[in-house]
Amino acid sequence: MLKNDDISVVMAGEAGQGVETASDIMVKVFKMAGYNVFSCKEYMSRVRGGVNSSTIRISSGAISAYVDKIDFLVMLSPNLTGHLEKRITEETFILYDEAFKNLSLDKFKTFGMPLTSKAVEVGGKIFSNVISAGIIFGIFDIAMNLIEEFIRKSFSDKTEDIILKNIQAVQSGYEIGKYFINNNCLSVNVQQDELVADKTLVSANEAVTLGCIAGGCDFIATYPMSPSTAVFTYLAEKSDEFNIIVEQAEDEIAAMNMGLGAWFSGSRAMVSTAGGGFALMIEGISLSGMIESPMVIHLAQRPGPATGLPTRTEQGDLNLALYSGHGEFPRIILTPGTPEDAFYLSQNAFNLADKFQVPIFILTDQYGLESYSLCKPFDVNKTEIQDFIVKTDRNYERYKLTEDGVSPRGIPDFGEGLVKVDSDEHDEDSHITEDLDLRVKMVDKRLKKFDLIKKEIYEPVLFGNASCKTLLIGWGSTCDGIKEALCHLNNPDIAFLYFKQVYPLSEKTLAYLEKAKNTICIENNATGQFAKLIRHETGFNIHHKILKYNGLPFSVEELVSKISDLT
Amino acid sequence: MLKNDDISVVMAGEAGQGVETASDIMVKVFKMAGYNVFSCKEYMSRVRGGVNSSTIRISSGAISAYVDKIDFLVMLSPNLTGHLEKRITEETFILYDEAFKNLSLDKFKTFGMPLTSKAVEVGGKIFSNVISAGIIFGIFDIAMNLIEEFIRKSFSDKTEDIILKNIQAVQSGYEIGKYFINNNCLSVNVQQDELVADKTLVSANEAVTLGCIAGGCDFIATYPMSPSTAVFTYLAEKSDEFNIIVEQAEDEIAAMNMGLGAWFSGSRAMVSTAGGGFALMIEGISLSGMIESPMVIHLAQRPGPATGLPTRTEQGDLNLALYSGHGEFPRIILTPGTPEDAFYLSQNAFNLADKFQVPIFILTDQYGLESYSLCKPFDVNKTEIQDFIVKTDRNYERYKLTEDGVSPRGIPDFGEGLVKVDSDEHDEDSHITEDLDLRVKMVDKRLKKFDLIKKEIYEPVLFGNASCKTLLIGWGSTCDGIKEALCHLNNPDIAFLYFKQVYPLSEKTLAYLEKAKNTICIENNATGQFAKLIRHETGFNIHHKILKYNGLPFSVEELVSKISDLT
Amino acid sequence: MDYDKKDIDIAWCPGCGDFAILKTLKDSLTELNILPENLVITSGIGQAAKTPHYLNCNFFNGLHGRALPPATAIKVCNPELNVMVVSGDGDVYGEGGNHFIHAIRRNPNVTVIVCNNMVYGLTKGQASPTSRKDYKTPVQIHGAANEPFNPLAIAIAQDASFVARAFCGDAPQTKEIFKKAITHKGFALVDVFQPCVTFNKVNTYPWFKQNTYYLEDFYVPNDRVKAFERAIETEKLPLGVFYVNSDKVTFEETEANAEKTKLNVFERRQNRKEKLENIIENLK
Amino acid sequence: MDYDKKDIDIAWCPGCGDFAILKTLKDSLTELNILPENLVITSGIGQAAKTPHYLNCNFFNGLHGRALPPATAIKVCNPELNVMVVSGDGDVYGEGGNHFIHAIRRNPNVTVIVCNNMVYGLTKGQASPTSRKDYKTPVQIHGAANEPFNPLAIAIAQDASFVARAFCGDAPQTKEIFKKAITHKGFALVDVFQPCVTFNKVNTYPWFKQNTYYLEDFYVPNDRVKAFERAIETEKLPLGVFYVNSDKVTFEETEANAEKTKLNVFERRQNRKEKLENIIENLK
Ligand SMILES: Cc1ncc(C[n+]2csc(CCOP(=O)(O)OP(=O)(O)O)c2C)c(N)n1
Ligand SMILES: Cc1ncc(C[n+]2csc(CCOP(=O)(O)OP(=O)(O)O)c2C)c(N)n1
Ligand code: SF4
Ligand code: SF4
Ligand SMILES: [Mg+2]
Ligand SMILES: [Mg+2]
Repeated sequence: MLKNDDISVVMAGEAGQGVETASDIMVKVFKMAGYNVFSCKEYMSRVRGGVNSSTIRISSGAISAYVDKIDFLVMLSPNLTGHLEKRITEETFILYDEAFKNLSLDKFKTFGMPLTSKAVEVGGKIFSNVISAGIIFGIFDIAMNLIEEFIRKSFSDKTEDIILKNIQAVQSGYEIGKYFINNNCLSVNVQQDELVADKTLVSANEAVTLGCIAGGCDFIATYPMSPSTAVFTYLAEKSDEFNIIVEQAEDEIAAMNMGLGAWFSGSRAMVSTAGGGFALMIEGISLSGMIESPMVIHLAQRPGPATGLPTRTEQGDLNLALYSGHGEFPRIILTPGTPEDAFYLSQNAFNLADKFQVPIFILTDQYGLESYSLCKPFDVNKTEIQDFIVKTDRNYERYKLTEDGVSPRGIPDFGEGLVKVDSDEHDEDSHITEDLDLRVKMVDKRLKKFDLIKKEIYEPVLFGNASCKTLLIGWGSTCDGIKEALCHLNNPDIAFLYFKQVYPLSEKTLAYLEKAKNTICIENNATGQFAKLIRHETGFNIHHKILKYNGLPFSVEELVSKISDLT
Repeated sequence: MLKNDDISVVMAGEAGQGVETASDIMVKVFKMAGYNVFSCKEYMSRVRGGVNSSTIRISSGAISAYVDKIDFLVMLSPNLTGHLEKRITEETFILYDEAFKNLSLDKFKTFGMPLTSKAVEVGGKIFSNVISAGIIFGIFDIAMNLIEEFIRKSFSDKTEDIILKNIQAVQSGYEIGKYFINNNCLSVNVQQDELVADKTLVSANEAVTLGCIAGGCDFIATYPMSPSTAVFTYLAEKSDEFNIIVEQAEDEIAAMNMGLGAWFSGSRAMVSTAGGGFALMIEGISLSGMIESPMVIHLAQRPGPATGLPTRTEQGDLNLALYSGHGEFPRIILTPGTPEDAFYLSQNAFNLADKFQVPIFILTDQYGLESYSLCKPFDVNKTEIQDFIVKTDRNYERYKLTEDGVSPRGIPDFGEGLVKVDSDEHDEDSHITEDLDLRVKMVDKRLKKFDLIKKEIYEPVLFGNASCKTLLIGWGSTCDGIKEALCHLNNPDIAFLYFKQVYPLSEKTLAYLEKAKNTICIENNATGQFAKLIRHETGFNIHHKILKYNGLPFSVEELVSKISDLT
Repeated sequence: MDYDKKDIDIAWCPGCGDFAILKTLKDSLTELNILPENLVITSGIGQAAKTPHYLNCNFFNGLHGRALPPATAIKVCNPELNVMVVSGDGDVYGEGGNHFIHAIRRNPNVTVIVCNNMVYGLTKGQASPTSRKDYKTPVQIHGAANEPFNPLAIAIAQDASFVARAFCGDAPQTKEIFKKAITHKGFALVDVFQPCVTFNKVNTYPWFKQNTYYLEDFYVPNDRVKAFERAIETEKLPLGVFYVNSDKVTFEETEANAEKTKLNVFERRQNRKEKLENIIENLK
Repeated sequence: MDYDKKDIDIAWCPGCGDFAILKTLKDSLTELNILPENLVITSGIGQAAKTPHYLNCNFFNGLHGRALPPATAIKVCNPELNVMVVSGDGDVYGEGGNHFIHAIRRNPNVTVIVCNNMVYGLTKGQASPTSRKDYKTPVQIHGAANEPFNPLAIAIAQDASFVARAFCGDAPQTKEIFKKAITHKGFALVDVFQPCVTFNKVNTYPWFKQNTYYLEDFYVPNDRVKAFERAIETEKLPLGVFYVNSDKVTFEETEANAEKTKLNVFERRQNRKEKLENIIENLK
């Protein structure tokens, strides 16, 4: 494997041992050092104990997807879960704390490291994670001054003592790493990439949050729920700087109804939630449909049903987003699959919601949100906050019947009119009506907006040849994994159609599908919800599905193998 | 029109004027007198005032659907709504209270009647409704002793004074009716039908309730919401007789979670709700999917979104029922279109829920629930309560992996085992697990039940010729209207396929559809949800849709005309 | 523009207590010189919740039980607005119970008028959380069995900043209470006894007259324990202002919101691009 | 069968107060001779809500915030069972707030133990309804701004039949309180102070020690107003049994349920067919 210029490091340990911190340090330092990097994590729903792991890839070429293979496995605790064990091969170098007894991995290449003892030297067991990061840096022969610089910068709010201890920890790991690689006659072969310097290292969590800020979000009410909380927390962190009102609601119902109140009063509001929390917002979604209020919903998917696997990943809530809310009204569902798309789509979500006065979903998932990858810096100047609020006059009526179904939206005390919204069927001035002809007009008005919405669709993006034999189909966070698999397959007959908007579905979809002999829909769920949506909207019956629903993302390897099986 | 042996009487008045009472008296008396009858009502969401109306059909042949035509319109108040006005033709006899001034219906056949003055004679304005019923009885020449008998019976808990006043009211109306018909040289031509005597007159509200009782329901927790409240109220009325625990919950979330607790402890539980209330139960539906708890949901549809038109009818929540709940798990959706189906399907819903340990929907709507029609008496002996609870042993595990996905369901303190359920992903003994292979097994286990469920589907029923050119498709409460339209069309090339179960969809569906040249889906909603479901499940693209979404049911006339247009 | 709306068809039953509440509300607002354009009323669903349709003002007639969350958000997003909630007992205390207790904790400067007819009017007469024990309905066939919800005691338990009870049959006193509640800075609850002439044949105008009395003139509403004691009286139900705590910071004024709410909604988004560019630059 | 479970991996952090609550709970149940087969514990989601997994008993580990509705239903469907709720402060008072206030009104004979760590543990440290003012978190960056939720005062305001507070750091006293709560007939609330060693660095073991004291021996918990007064103390937080009202009829015993709940679930459906035939015959 050391021929390989694409190294995968996995760090595993208990919750509370700082696997995530070490992983964050690693990706950032590798980025600073000019390497292509990617990281993602999988962890249990507990605060201490168990087994969590981060996968960090360092590669000569651009990469941003999860792989099964492990070149270096660093174990901070003696236990591994079944799914982690499965990834170990004869090629894997397992670096473990020599303090462990009875490590049952003897048939593999295991190497004891003085993690605990060195950590205690530095100042306590808690430093094991930083030491481990140091080991990896040593193996990669990263310049020590660069690491020091990074630690000084990122720990700048800590005491000098803590900073020094961390530097010391990295250093002692660093030496172990160098020693290890020399002693085993290994040399890692990853090349730096000059393109890296101009890129940013971001997670979709950050991308969604920054996109929402760029979109003009100035109100968020939410109730915490994995994996949607990070967006909430990040917005809270930035709330003073950007004048964002941040409120933790008593429950998701309150969050949604607060959001609608905020839009009513002129703010741009959002909620961030996961399936179970969103289930409680569904009556409110229907309300947004009826009162034609814009609403932005960040729906971060995790495996269900019910509480399910709170910290793991799945694409299982597409149907829920699609059909949530009693009654009939239009909506938009965006499914960004890369941090860039997450940024620009989240940004524009506020404009679209405001323009069409409909609920709009930013549908993400744990894997996508919590992975770090490199991408072109977001260009704020390419974005714009398009405001659609009108100053009302004395005769203002909120639900004026118009040609295209959109009625100008006023807000209270801005102009001379009164602004009224009503959850009952209503007349143009928002009063309850039982005029059933008017009812029909109002239903038509609301549904008519669908035609407008269709004019501003994010079209699916084709990777590969339009005249391919096999067309892979994916949406959301599977994007980069499928793209990488496509590279590996290196077969001009296979192409990949990536959907960053799944609803309304692009009208070009059918043409793409009909061109291919073989279509394969790849989804991180058990029933193939997008394949069904396609059938529902186009009548086209996708030939094959590749589905995964054990709570983990697809790895590039399994995609390659499963796609090969079907082509 | 008096050639016609199929008379439609409409009584209209303000909320609080007793239109409904009069209508109930009328259908029941006509039934007693041996006539085919049907009634349905439409009313505003208010307790007093406005305009409500009941349509009562009396016919020589069996009928059970709404018609537009009005032969006799009895007006208890001077106002009509637009939708009622539209139904008036030159053929309509409008009988109004001569006390009204400026009745703007002069171009029609209007006839002043001394309603108020006679009512005051009897004992107060409130008797106008009963007098009006009397007028109709007079027109039909119903035997007065029969009417008296009926009043004595149904007012048996009232004082003799009240009974006498009501009889007097009928009588004075009766005379007016006779006088009216003689003076206008009219004779109604409806024949009695000897088959009527053996039939029962029921609403689907009653049918669902009795079905649930027959199904073993012994717990209902619900939060009131039109049009689902009647089932709740009727169950409450019968609760002592049948040992049913009836609780009005603080909200729908509590109702659903109480229901799941009740099943857990061995009861057979249900909830009764409408779209907006059901929206709040969706997290609980997902819970029932995860803990594999049976659950029976009576979902009574009304027009949405949001509060919508609370007292009117629509078939707009099919998608909601279908996709409610985050994550993936099986469910069953029954859509009874007649009181008979409502009874037997509601009854069996409890068995199916218990057998497969899944949520099951009884999807109805305001029109269906509140219409009275004649049908064969429900045969309780054809039904059976099939109980699937097992006595547990010491090693009992709730989620034992079995061949077919169904694990024997124990309840606490019945046997020696412990019964545990868990909303997280769990192992066989219901403990939280992060074993991701087990996760896959558990997902498969839950989804596998789908195959079993498919073996016990209520097949669609074909009316007409299997080799028809045009196939009409309907589900739920449109059934009888479409059937009657089919009779009127009297065209052997048109047949009607009625779905009393829409999910899982019968596997025979496609065969039926493919045989027809022309398929027309008829739905009481704006987007054709069932047509989409069919496409989704079979890939078949229904050719035409007939949709209605003004809050009223289809009338037989409009069905005839719209079907004709499309054939 | 004044508060009266001409030519409207009011959907309430003749004699309903809601008419009196509507009139008193309009009078209070007029006397306080609050402009309709500056007033937002939120409500849920129910008979009482139809109130905002019957006067000239901005309104948000939302979902059943959900009047408080939009009111809270509207107030914090634009503290210049006068924000009120007018809704029913089922709406605020039943379906909306969780928002009720938590809105009190937030203390937005919002006036909450609950038309308490001790019944679910619009859905035709089931028990509400405030229904008295043994109150019979088609659902509660043996009579309501639960301890009635005590909104005043609950509000005082949460140290609500203004807690009062009125009886709509007494317009002058109710108006005084409304005016105090509206001018009070902070969350102000007025639970208003309102006869439902159609479904509640027990708690009628005479019943309320007989079973209520006003807190004494010498009663000073600043002691939480005393207020609690009066709030749990059951023999006769006191009316008036039970409790006022004027020291509380409002939701809009809390440290988390104070600076933001000084800017109007359009100003709040200034200089976003520059600041964002900085953040993005730092991600490199 | 006893309450101990062998060989289990407990997901709590070392030092978490939940361990003490679990142990005390098991001891209380053992001393009261309640059989595991006869006990059902319901819980929601959170760290505390994992408790039922760690002892031998029947359980219903449902949705976040929804521990009380199933508990109420289970108890009324089978009054022979001992039914308890063990869950967290966010679960019962936040997401589940509406059920909390309404379950008290129903008064099922259910014991509710709330592990109150004044924080959302499982979701990593946001404020909970009981978080003290100014408590800083990644979301409440300026500190929690709201009046803390006062579960005892709310319960007393609703005339809950048993209201107590404990501190898990004192096992013997906590056990006594648990035993009283479990043997009490009616809704019994025990709010248990529970240090979260990972996320709550303010309300720690020493903090609770310093800021609590036990109600005096002479304190008699039968006066609602006195109990309220003690429940709203803030300088130091009293521990012990605040209020007991033993006169209340339970939900299972109300007129609406009394007869039914005497029959076991299997007997309740007897003779349905005959009675139904009658009804159907009458519809003819
Ligand atoms: C989610 C939901 N559940 C139930 C309803 C039905 N509903 C409408 S109003 C109402 C109760 C109204 O009672 P209250 O708030 O006391 O108002 P009132 O009519 O007595 O003034 C109910 C249950 C609804 N609209 N939405
Ligand atoms: C509907 C829903 N919303 C949010 C969550 C996420 N969630 C799980 S536990 C929890 C809070 C737990 O706090 P608490 O009840 O105090 O328990 P603790 O962990 O502190 O013991 C939250 C918000 C969820 N599971 N379901
Ligand atoms: S039903 Fe009662 S509350 Fe509703 S309008 Fe009539 S009297 Fe008023
Ligand atoms: S996070 Fe806090 S509450 Fe949760 S287990 Fe750890 S110490 Fe206990
Ligand atoms: Mg009410
Ligand atoms: Mg907690």
